[in-house]
Amino acid sequence: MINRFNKYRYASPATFYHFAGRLIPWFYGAAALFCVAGLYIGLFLAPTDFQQSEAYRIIFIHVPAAWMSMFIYVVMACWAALGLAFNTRMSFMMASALAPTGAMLTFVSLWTGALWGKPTWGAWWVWDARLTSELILFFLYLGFMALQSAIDDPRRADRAGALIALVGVVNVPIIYFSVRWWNTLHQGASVSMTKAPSMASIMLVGMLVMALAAWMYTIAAALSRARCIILERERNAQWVAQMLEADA
Amino acid sequence: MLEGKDLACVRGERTLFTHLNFTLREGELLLVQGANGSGKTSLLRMVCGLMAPESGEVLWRGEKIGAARESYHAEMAYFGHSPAVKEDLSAFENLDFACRLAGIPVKREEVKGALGHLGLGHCLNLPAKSLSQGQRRRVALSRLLLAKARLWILDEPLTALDQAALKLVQSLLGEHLRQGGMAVLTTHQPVMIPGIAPKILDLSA
Amino acid sequence: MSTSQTVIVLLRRELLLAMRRRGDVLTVLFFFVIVASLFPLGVGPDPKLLRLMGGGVVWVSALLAAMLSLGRMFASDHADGTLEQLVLTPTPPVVWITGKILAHWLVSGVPLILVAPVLGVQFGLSGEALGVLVFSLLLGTPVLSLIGAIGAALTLGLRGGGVLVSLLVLPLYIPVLIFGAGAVDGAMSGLGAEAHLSLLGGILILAFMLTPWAVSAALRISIE
Amino acid sequence: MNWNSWPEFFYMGGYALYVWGSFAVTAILVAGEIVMLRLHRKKALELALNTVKYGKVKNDENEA
Repeated sequence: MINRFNKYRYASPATFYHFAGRLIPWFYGAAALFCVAGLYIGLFLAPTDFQQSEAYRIIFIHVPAAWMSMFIYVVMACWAALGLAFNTRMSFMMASALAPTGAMLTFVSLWTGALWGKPTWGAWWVWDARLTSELILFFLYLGFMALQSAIDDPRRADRAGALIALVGVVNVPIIYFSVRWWNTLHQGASVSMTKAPSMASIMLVGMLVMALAAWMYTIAAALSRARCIILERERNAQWVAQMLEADA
Repeated sequence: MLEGKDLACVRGERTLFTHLNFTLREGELLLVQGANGSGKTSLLRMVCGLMAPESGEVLWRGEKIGAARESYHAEMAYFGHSPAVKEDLSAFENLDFACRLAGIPVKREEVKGALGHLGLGHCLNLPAKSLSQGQRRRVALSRLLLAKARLWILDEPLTALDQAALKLVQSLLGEHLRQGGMAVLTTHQPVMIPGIAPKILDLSA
Repeated sequence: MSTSQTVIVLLRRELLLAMRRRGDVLTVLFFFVIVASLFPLGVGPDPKLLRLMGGGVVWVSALLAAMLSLGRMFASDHADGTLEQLVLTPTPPVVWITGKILAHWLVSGVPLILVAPVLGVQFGLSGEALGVLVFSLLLGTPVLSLIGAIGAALTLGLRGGGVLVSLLVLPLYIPVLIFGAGAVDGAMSGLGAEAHLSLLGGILILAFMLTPWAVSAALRISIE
Repeated sequence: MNWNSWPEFFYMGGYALYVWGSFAVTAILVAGEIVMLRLHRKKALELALNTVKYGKVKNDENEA
């Protein structure tokens, strides 16, 4: 009686597991391809910037990482909302799978932001509105992952994480607005990254290609982490046993 | 009338029970039995709405308890593992606040009477932390008396009670059922109530 | 039973419990005063510098003090089983949750507001700035309790819950801190604090409308 | 093409530390995450194999 029930309920993770397994290599490949193209544009084709000479090339990593860190948090919140609304365990697993990659990209954007700030404004850390919001976004990611790891019961961990992701995504615009308000008030916007170097079209293309590379990479990483989570959660299920015997 | 349809429960990664059905009408007692870890407590928490079932529904008067939440909770009283007594408040204050919060207008004498009925008349104003575990369970049981709920959901109400209290609880239960009340009960001790044939639901099957 | 009666009954119970455990209220207050007094010891007694930092320091200390007492909001009820009985009352959960948050604010937010002027004077804040400080705390501390309730509900019964609550809730407190401390700074620098206070009021209304629903969902998740 | 020789390319107009610093750290983090994913997958497979082979011993003790 129990087995018949499991087959019905675990159908979707099983099909997702195999479906994702086939897709992951393609996404990794696409990510590598876009990355090489992006770097070629960024490092070889893009002209030297008259203000910052070569240091500005860091934006080919910094800006795509910043875009992706925000984009991933929103996607995570969407999966969370889907999971809470339709009670589908797969959506929760996707949200949990995205978080570490999002946190890593946020850290990359903070690190490259600091390295770009040093030659350009003479300080490793600039309390610029966007960098500060990026730092807060990093805390939101850490909060999500810390909450999920603190709860043993997977069902409660999924839902609690989903709720804090939703509360977080509602707060991100408020935080961003208040930080910009705080930044413009205190420093009069003299030192701020809003005045990015004049965007020659080739630079924009470079950044877009790198953003695509980051996107492909995120999908590949999230899918493979999701597969690991599925394996851990569904290890009692029938299809896992069959799959392992088939491989053995 | 209480009904459970095709209920399933998953705890962590283990499936405790599936395709569970039961019905309970006025004057009936449902005894939930099963080994430790077979999901007795989870089933009771599911029936009273504290826990959402993995699949299936619980119906009260034909309506899903999620939809009819307020009317269902107004007619139901839950008695869990912990006696739900605030240690800093006295026995009287605990009962008084509990009933008011549950929307049951209750007068001082009624609270005194209920506590006296359960043999706690002397420790009305003692802070609950000075009461023994057995006395605290009696305070929780007297809350059942005051609640005048049609459906009692009791999770092992007989543990930590002495002989006198055991007989008292069984008589209260019998009276409740004779007046057309309903009860879902998990217990390890045998429950003998004259004139009532309990329905048995065994989760270890 | 009308909703307002339930809230009043719950408030009476919470305040009675707080009176029975007066120590908890005082520890939050002492923490607030100690943290605020640490900064001059760390930064030095230069009055001009302290006056500049005053608003920010008092606000950060108030924020940390409010967060310290978040654990108490649901944890003791969860431990002795009364939280389950509250969830099973006929009144909608949003009602008694608002009551609980209001009670937490009365116990841990209001004392901070009363003590804040004393600390403000200690930092050399002028009369008008003190008034703005108190008013900004009046608008801000309820938001701290409201948003904090979500963290408290999510981390119910978790080991190491205290630290986890701070990690979850502090990022969400940042707008309140910015507008609160900014109001005092605005008042002192003559720019005027109306903009900050109105934004703070806006956040208070937004939080008051939305957070009880989030807390209700969080409790349903944690109690299962 | 901006550079006429590889050494000039790596010199990066004097900002080598910053540019290559950020590129290198990004590469390390990405590679690190991929390695972590591999380890995570190996651990998950072992766990699943263990559960399938030795049955659900671990789960039966905990109380419902």
